[in-house]
Amino acid sequence: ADVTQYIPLPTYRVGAYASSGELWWAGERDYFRYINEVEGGIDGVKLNYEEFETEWSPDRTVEVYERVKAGKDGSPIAFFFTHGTPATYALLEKAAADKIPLIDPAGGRTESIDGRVFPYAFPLLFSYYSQASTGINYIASKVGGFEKLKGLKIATVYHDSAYGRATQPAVELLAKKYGFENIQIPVADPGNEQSPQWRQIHELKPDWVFLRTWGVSTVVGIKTAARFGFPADHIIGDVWAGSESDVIPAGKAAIGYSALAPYPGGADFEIHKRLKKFILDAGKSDLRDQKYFGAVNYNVGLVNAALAVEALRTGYKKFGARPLDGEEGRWAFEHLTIDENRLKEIGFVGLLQPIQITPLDHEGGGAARIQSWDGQKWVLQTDWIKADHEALRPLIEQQAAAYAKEHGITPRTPDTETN
Amino acid sequence: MSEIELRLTGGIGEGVSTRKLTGIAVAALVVSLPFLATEYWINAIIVPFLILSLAGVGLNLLTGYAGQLSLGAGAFMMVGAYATFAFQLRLPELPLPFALIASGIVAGAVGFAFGFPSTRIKGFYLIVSTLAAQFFFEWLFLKFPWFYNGDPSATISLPAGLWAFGIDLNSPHGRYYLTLASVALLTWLSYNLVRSQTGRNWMAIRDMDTAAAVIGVPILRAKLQAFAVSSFILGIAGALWAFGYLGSASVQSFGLTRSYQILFIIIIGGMGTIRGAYLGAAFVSLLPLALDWLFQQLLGGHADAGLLQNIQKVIFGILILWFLIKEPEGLARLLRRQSGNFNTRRFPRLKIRRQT
Amino acid sequence: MNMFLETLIGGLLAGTMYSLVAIGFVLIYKASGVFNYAQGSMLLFAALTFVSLTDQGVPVLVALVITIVVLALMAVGIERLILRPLVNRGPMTLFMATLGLAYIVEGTAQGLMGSQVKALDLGIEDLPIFLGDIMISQFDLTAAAVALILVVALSLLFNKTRLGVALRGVADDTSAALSIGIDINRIWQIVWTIAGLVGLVAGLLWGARQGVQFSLSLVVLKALPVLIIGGFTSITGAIIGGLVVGAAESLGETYIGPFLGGGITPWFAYALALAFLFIRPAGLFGEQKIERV
Amino acid sequence: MTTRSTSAAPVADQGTLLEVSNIEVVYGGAILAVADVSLTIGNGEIVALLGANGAGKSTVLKAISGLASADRAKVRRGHIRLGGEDILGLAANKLAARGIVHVMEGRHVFPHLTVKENLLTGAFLHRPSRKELKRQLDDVYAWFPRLRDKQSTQAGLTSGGEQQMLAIGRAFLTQPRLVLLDEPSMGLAPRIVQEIFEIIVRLNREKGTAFLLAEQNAALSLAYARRAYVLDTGRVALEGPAADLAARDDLHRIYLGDGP
Amino acid sequence: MTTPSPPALEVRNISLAFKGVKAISDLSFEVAPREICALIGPNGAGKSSLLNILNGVYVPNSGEIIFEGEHFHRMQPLEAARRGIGRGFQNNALFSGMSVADNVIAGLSRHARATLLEEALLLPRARAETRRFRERAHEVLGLFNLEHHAETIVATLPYGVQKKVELARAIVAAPRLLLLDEPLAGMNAAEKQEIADIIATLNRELKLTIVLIEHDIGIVLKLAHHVVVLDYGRKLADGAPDGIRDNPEVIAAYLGGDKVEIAA
Ligand SMILES: Nc1ncnc2c1ncn2[C@@H]1O[C@H](COP(=O)(O)OP(=O)(O)OP(=O)(O)O)[C@@H](O)[C@H]1O
Ligand SMILES: Nc1ncnc2c1ncn2[C@@H]1O[C@H](COP(=O)(O)OP(=O)(O)OP(=O)(O)O)[C@@H](O)[C@H]1O
Ligand SMILES: [Mg+2]
Ligand SMILES: [Mg+2]
Repeated sequence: ADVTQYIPLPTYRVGAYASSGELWWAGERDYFRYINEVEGGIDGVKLNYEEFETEWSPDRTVEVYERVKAGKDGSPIAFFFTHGTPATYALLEKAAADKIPLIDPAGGRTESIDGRVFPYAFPLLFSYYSQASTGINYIASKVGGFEKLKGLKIATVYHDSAYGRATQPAVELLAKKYGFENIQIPVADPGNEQSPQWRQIHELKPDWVFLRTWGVSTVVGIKTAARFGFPADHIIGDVWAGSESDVIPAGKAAIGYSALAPYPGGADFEIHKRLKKFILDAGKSDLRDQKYFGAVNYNVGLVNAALAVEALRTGYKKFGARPLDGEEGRWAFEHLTIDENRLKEIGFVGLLQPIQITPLDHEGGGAARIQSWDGQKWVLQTDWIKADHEALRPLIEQQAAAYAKEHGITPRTPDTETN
Repeated sequence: MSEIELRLTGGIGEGVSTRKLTGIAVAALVVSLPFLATEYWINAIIVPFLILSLAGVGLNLLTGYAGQLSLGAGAFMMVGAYATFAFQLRLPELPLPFALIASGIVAGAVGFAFGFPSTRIKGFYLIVSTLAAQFFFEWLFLKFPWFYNGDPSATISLPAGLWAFGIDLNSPHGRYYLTLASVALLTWLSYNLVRSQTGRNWMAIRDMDTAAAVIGVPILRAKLQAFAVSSFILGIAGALWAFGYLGSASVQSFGLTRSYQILFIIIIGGMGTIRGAYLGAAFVSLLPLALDWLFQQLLGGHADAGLLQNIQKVIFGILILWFLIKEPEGLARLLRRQSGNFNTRRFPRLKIRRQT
Repeated sequence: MNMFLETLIGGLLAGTMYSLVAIGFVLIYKASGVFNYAQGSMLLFAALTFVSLTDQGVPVLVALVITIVVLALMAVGIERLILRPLVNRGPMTLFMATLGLAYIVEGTAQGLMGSQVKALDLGIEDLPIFLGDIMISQFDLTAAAVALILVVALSLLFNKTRLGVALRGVADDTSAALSIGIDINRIWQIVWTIAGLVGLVAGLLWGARQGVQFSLSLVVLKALPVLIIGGFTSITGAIIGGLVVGAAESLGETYIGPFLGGGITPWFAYALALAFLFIRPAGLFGEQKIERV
Repeated sequence: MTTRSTSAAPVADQGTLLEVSNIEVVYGGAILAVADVSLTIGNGEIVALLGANGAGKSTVLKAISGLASADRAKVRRGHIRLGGEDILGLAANKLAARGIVHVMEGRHVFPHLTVKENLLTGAFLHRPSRKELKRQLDDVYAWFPRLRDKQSTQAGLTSGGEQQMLAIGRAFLTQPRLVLLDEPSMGLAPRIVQEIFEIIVRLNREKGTAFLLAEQNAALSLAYARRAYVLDTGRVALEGPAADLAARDDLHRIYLGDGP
Repeated sequence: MTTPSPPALEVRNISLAFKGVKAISDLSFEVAPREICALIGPNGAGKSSLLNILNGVYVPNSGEIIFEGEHFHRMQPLEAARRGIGRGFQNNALFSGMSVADNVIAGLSRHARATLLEEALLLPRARAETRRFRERAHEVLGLFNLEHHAETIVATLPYGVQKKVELARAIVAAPRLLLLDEPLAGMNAAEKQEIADIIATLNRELKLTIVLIEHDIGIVLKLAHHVVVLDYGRKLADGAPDGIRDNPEVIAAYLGGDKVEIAA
């Protein structure tokens, strides 16, 4: 039989978040299938992925974690995708004790970027602080430089939840640094009626709005903005407010709306050509409706899958082509590097930013492109815009240190660790 | 004059000794369980099952016994969890068991307060009070950083983990015994209560409150007691759910779906029975797993996963309906019937005879 | 002052959107005494059916007819498979049954029609119109008009027709209704069909606002305080409750919210409902529970 | 004890209206309430059903009217025929349309409807014209003037006796062929009880309506009925002409515990 | 059995209206200690309403109640129970989901002293109380020959038995005034006699004052010491049983003119 690496996937194909989940796991599975069937696995190791429905409930993700953490069919698990910030939080300590890395790209716990305190947590790719910072950087570029930020009013309309508030410390810091006025306006879940919020916007007249909602609250937000005459092209949506399902239902109101895109939309990237040929046209895709091929959420799945595959590849180089366990998985992720060359090889140029993860930096990227909606599709506006890591790093370290103190953790000193 | 004679058919009181034996066997099994079950079973199934059962017992006191419909079970669990967090964080000297009790008391006080409207509002209208609690606490514990100690994700987890009197309870076994002890103790207390005068007062109010008032049942006090005791238990269940099972929690762990789940447990298990809470909890914790397993076995990974999930959901719905239709008084009653001794037989009935 | 008026009017109009959802709920409660948790799922199902059809290129009218037929079939199914076997059971059991029903409807809807968000354009231009300085949403205005029409029509049905009297009787005592020849099965089928249609109307209006997708089923949470304030049994109550909740939410979020950190809408409506109930324990227009000894 | 049996001699035409043969009724799949009951009711006949508390009278009536299923009871054995046609398993409302109406024990008025609306629900069955409807209502008000006074009160708030009158009036409005009356005299003032029995006799004479009366008050119902059945713990223990049964004092002693 | 001592209960100028419709108008009468007072009258005369006023379920629009020398403008249900006013209901108002014994013990609520904590922890006082209550309940059930039904859920009992349970519940707490609303309805003659005997015994042995409503005039006249006749909320007659049957007004309003004997 094949040598296999077991990859459990907590998913949410039903329930309130199904519309993103369905595409997301189609992308992820299509890529894994591509690796298995076209590339013959990773160095010959096949991926054995299995889904577990959680409806995005952290409790059920915990349950799945318990179920799979010992591995399956002789393969341990090298990492655990939580696919949800609350789930990451719920598992943080368990996973550290079990020595299983938690992978939560473009989410997770921001200060776990500091791998000295959080060896087993990876808020890969694009942490919440980077999201805030990239948004501000983009606004700066639009207004003609950072100096021009001074005196601007930037309002954040956010989903009133931990997710929605996760950027607040970063925005506050940047507001101080650049001198813009920081307005925060909460929208209570589910956010299907936002007149009071946008009437407030109407009164306060901010120059830009950073939209950090999710699900219906994005659609309703964009529509209500239009109703109150706030221009869509001065709204910047966050990662999770930037998929097709966020704008299509908003109709015309969404034209000109832009969003941060660590996972750009579109089916013209190299990898899509390969998938089209080997998976879609071969009738093996997990997509029910091919019109969603290249949708933002589908691409989320592709990118996340690619990150996992590249990390495993890194690990196999060091430990040999055999299933990795959690500790080896951590090593693999902590030494994951995907440079331009590698991007070209795997067909992800433009879709995935160059990544370099180290024990000190579990994020590894921290950039996004900006895409805007033209009424039919997302159009990419920029190349990768990087977050202001120098500004953010002290805040992150400070919070990580506080966590370490509270939990009695002595931070590792990875420099002296033998690899 | 006339003499009334009773004729009883069908045995009552048979099998007492077998019941005792079964009891002992079950107790032995429960205590030694950690050494029989895998870690996965303990962590992911048994511990949450026990906690859900406890929550079911708590809600059953209020809804099943006292007849006050509540959709706020999640809220009271939430209060318990956040209170435990606050005690452990700010009063680290207070040992965990006492912190749990204190949190239960806090939750009980909150339940007491939100129970006040029940003195005027009845039936389905009463859900407004418990729903208000539900949404209010979701908002409160998210809004004010004090409650989650300023953690950026607004989640809570015990700073020092689970320790009681110097014993480390963080291992699966530790958590199992902590949960088991709390659940068993509180179940015992509840059992005593429902068989006491207070329990009778609750049931009287449930069955007919005007009549209850007239025969001297202190309605106001009994209702508020029901709210307080129920919330006390729910509060402890919430704390266990957060720290004994999940490890960390946020308001989402105690959202409206949790409230529905607990209500569902007592209805499917049997309103107004302590046993029912356990059966209902077993049903809701095991059924999704069973369906999951079944589908994996039947179809491997070959069918459209999204479709399968939806089918599962439909099946779950159908099973709920099937149970409700089949046995209105819940699993507790169904099982009793299956276990014989309850088949077609005449109820004790009267026959009147006249002496000559 | 303008800000205040605008907030108030905006709130009132938004409130009628809640009423739309509440009306379907009242219908069912009034005729079968069932606290129908599945109203939200039915709303989703109705809207999703319609939108999926139009997405396939089915002409709007045909799609509408098909949707109505589907809803009627669903009502018959619900009556046969759920209400009939559960006749004379307690309100709690029925409530739970609707929870099961919600699972079935949601699973079916999404299983058949997918969970992707579908856009719905009703052709109602949503640009604000101005009344002096006060901005009013055209969309909400339309919704309010629709709600008003529904309320009038259904109130007439309940209070002026034989069917209406029979319906109310059925909710009071099913055995008695049966004993004097009221065909409760047919009545339930009719009522659930009407409730489905009301759900369709609400689903379309809400769907146009936020896209047709799962979270459409969550709008019931908005309808609950409306029902509680208006009373479970009153159609008129549903609309007035909606106005009260809409206005209060809007004013509350604008004028009280900032002192509490904002985002208070989810519980504010419930707190308000609680206050109302203290004054009138069966809602503003609801029937008092009758208990004689 | 004086009884009057003169008025209780309505001429029944030949032919059987209802035939119940060997039914067994079980509640909730577990409680056997009626073990073996057979009885017949002729066209236009008044039949009394007697028996001690818990003998199964109400259950038999529910089995006939189809309302048993609403109480989670099931007829497990036997047949019930109306005019020769098997009606077992037919829904209660269908049976009402065929002329069987059941006045249940415990009144069962619609509490939230007004007294008048309650009566209307009964009258709707045959879709009468507006004028006809008014005439029928007036009939009922003539029988029970108390109800006219209470027309617009919610039925749930009226007194016990008023509710009983209402339930009976509502049932009569369905223009039944066979009325199943469960303890009609319960809670009524003696004068009203008399009146109700007078009405029964009148309807029986004028319209040929048949009645099955389940009554605790044996003397009373035997006085008005033509034939009677006595139930004991779910079985028919005795049957015969009412007058004969009334004359037998062992009947009272053994099954009803009536005073001599 | 009229005694010179002050009345146990006095109803003075009581009026009650629902939404302007008079149910009771300016009603006054007295009940002597230890007597059985029967309230009779046509349906809707206001009999049940009067009992409801006496134990606080309804609030009269005017008038007062004097119970054992104390004046009340309105009663509270709990207060009435505390003062020893027991009650049986017209439509059975039993706690249908509870066993017979539990129903009866619930009637002892106002004598319960153990606290919640004592009950939960099964402390001695709670245990003793439970035992005492149970004994007391069985004693009373014995009186009605109901011991064997003690553990049956009342909802499954025939109507007649339920009536007895209700009576047992009403007297378990040893009330001083017992209000009974049609305790004999729905029973056959033998059972009626049996209950009537029990009521008479209670009255005699326990020196209970009883106000009862009953339509079976035969029994009423045998049982009661004093009869009050109501019609349309007004007092039609008030006096010893002997005069009542022949009172033309009572015959016209209530008994009916026909010579037919209803009761056995
Ligand atoms: N809903 C029910 N559920 C369970 N058992 C029932 C139910 N209704 C009646 N029974 C049982 O069925 C038997 C027959 O009852 P039924 O009511 O038919 O007697 P009945 O002759 O009408 O008595 P009564 O004179 O008291 O009205 C009784 O033993 C009773 O306990
Ligand atoms: N809560 C109430 N609301 C409105 N009307 C009421 C209420 N209670 C009683 N009534 C009315 O008051 C009158 C007296 O009712 P009550 O129940 O006291 O009569 P009763 O003498 O007990 O009659 P019965 O012998 O039929 O039981 C009735 O006409 C009834 O409709
Ligand atoms: Mg009966
Ligand atoms: Mg009365």
